[in-house]
Amino acid sequence: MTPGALLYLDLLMMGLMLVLAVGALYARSLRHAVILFIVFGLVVALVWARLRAPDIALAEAAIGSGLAGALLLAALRDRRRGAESAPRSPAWQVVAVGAVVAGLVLLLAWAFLDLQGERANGPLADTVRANLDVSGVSNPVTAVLLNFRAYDTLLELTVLLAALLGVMSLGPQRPPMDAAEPMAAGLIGWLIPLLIVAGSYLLWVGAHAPGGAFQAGALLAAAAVLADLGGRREFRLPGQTWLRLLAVAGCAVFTLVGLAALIGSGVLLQLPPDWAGSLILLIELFATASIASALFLVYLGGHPPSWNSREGHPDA
Amino acid sequence: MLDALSLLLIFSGLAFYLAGTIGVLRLPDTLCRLHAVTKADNLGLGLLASGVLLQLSDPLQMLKLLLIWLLVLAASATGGQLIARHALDERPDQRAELPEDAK
Amino acid sequence: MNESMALTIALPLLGGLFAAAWPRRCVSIGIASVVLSTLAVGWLWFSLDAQGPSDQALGGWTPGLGIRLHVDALSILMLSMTALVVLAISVYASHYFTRRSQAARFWPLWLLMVAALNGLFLAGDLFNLYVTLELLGLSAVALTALGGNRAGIAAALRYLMIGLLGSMGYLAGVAMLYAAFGTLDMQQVAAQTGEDPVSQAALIVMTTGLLLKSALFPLHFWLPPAHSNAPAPVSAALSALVVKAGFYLVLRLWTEVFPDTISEHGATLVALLGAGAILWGSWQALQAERLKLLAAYSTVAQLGYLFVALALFISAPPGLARELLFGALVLMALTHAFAKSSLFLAIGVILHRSGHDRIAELGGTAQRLPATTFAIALAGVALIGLPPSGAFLGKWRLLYGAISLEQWLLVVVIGIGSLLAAAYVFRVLGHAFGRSAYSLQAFHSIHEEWPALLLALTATLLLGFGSAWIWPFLEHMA
Amino acid sequence: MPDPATLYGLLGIVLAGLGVHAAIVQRDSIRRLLAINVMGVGVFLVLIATAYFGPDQDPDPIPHALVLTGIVVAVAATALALALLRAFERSEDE
Amino acid sequence: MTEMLIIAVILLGASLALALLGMLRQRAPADRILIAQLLGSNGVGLLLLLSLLQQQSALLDVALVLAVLSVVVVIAFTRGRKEQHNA
Repeated sequence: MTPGALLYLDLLMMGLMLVLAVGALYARSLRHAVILFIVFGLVVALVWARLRAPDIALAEAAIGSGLAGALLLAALRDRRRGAESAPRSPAWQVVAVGAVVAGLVLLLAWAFLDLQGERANGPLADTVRANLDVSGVSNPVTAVLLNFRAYDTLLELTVLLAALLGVMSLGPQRPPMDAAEPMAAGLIGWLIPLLIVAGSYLLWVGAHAPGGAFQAGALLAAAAVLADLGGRREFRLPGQTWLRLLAVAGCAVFTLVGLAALIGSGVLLQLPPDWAGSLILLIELFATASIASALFLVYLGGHPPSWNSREGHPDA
Repeated sequence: MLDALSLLLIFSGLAFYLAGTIGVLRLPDTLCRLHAVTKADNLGLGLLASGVLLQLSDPLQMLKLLLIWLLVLAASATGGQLIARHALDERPDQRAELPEDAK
Repeated sequence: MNESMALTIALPLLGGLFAAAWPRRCVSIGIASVVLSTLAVGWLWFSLDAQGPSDQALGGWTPGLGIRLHVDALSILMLSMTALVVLAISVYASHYFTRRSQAARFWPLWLLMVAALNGLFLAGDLFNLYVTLELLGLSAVALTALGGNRAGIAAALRYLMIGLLGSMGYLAGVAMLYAAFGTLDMQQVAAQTGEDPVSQAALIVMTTGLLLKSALFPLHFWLPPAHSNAPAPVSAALSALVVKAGFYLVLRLWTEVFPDTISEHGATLVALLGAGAILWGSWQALQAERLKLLAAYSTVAQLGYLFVALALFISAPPGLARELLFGALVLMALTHAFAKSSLFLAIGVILHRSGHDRIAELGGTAQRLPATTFAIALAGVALIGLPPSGAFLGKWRLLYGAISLEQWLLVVVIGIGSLLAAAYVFRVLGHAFGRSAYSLQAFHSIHEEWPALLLALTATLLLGFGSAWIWPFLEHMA
Repeated sequence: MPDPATLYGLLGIVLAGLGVHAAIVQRDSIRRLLAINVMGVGVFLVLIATAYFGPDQDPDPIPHALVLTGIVVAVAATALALALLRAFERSEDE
Repeated sequence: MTEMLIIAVILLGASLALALLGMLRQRAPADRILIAQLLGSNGVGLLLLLSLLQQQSALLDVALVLAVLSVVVVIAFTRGRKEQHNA
């Protein structure tokens, strides 16, 4: 067989990515730029699949393209027509910055090519495989995320929470949309349960196959975003105070499990191998709920209208 | 034998995909292009998916494949309508060319 | 040992989570977790004293596969600095954010920011540093915008974009290093870096990203608006602690991860940029019409001193000058943290009591707010680098190093910078001691004025006289 | 025949460069945000390319986990930036 | 079999790229939205073939998610415009 022939597919995808990226960055109309960026994200998801990274392909399609796209489109809707757009920099700046950046790119490319001959052939990949059976799960990416490098993941959830707290402190959320026309509403009506089923499936399968808390959470958030797009924000959801508590709960359960391990073994986040599987499942359950509610609340873009609205600056 | 059948299905699917692409490139206005993409791609995916189905052994995966196809089918029908309406909102001049009941 | 290391991160983190979940009790939760994490830092200090620098492999996995925390003299000094400054600012903030809705927004983000700072000073893993950097950046940005005024939000937005650009640059370097060496652990990477192209390229992009985040001239343009428009307690933390995080990382990378990669030219460039920062920042501070802007530009200048010291330290041959420069660097960083947070808190008191911070209209402040004016004067002593402040010893050693390396240009710049600093500090004091048109009553408030005063006293007296004891500590640990 | 990992890695570097360029040159906040996100994809591509060892060898899972973390961090930062932008534009109306 | 699959993947990729580039020439926003729809169907096909080629059944899940998400994106696009008209 000739796996080398896939090179042509690679070249096609690479050309496509370049064209779409340039379009997303420099298109005249901001709206086109955003659309091209979302399409770029979908193509990137295909590239991740091609590079044998299905976990990331799932996350990219759901988060990088889907939710980020919904966020960007909502931001565009906020802008009044014609409110665009600060002028671009003068031509000499474009060229000068271009020259400096081109220098940096060449430097990195030179370094990257230089190491291709002696590229470390993933020494850690073997270590991961060797430790997989004591990690509590059999999907290596999940093992890295929730056991070997669990501390990173805990902080990552905290980053999401910090962003949520920031968003909620900035003002009231967008008003709900008008109800969708019947056809769109029908489509939304059966997509939501499908997203929920797909999300639960990815959470369940994540222990031994690509998937896991992040992808699952993103799909659940996408279901809530869809309900909002259909003009039904409160669609069978817990209240927003509860959602906020859920967003905190993911980090809290994670931290508490880590601290329990600290008390038990003297090392933060050291999961005993016999328990690791169930502890990871516990963490993932809460993390999924946490990610889903955080992403949805962040999409709404502020605190619920019931909260006290803006207050003055105490300095003033 | 199975391989040959599956390849046959996959390649006939490809033919429809390519036809859709040519339609996108050659057809004059948005509504026609929309039509070309949705119809040709749905058939293309259907054939291609049945080709892939023959290669699978796990019933769960077969079910998943079927689900994917149904999803794309239903979604592109409704999604196509949404986009068409959107296109009409953008360019009302195209509305005049439509038959009376589609307005 | 292990417990205290993990607790310094976990306690503020958990506090932040509880404060977010239970807004009604956020002030008491906040103060309690700040006190507890200060105690954890104290515990860590004692166990470090007993055992020397040490590591903890989180999750029990070997470093490389897992993530390593690392503590040594430098990190414990940074942690202690953070703990004390945070403690003082927290006391101040508990009376600054009086409305419940404001407090409920401040405390969770504030505690998450403290957790990020502590995590950053303890991290021994390159990618983990990226995550802590982002946590620090996002929570700092959200805090900057808390004031809710238009200028503050605009500054926060720019601050966020710059921060993201900087951390992406850093991450690009991490990706290159992983591609080449197959590990993210700092010690394991350090063992393999050299003069090869990958090390050099990674060093350049990581340093550029971090310099952007730590606002080294001419990449400082985002700092003055952000630091001067945030609420006072946030400004204090941004200037005293958050920009230090970027500097600390550059220091770690240059001295520990890339010791053989960094070249004379790179160090010279950074020294020149540092010199530019000293001159430009001090000059702009002298021109400023508002106190907060003055303090922010003064931060630009003070960061210049730190980078000059770092560059000299890198290019100095092993020996006395080198050791002196390292001490100078640490001492200046510590003194600036205390002095600048004190200055911002004091400005916050003035703003609160008189409704403005225009320097030209400060007349009568000394009569009305004697303790606050005294705090500004003490902080000013530290910023200029007069004895007995810690900065005096730091600057003296810096000058000694510059002279022994025959860097005459830098000697001149340090001199001019000090004169400019004296000019802007005395300009403020001159106005503050000026007369007011109407009669005033002296005002005292323990909670409002004392944190600034205590911080200023730490900067001038404690660090000045205590520094004799910091040197051997640094050497003993190194 | 060039190795796909090398090609995709180089593309990642180019994308990161394009992102940096647009982030500096463009003045509109949404465009800057797009630029930073494209830059992120470039860096992620370098990581995933290094994890790829050919069509029939398992890839290195560690960069995959790192990129997953990076994607979540990127979307969190994007959300915060857009909320700041909205608050800024709203303050214009007042 | 493998060779033929590779050829099929490349053909499908080429079709996808051509259609996308063709769409980019069009000015009307609706054409841009059509791109998302197109990526849904072509991308799913590509993923199915890749899952056979690379023996990765997980790519079926990716195909499912891509199919759903491309619909979500189409809805977000079209809903967005409506709002602007009303405003």
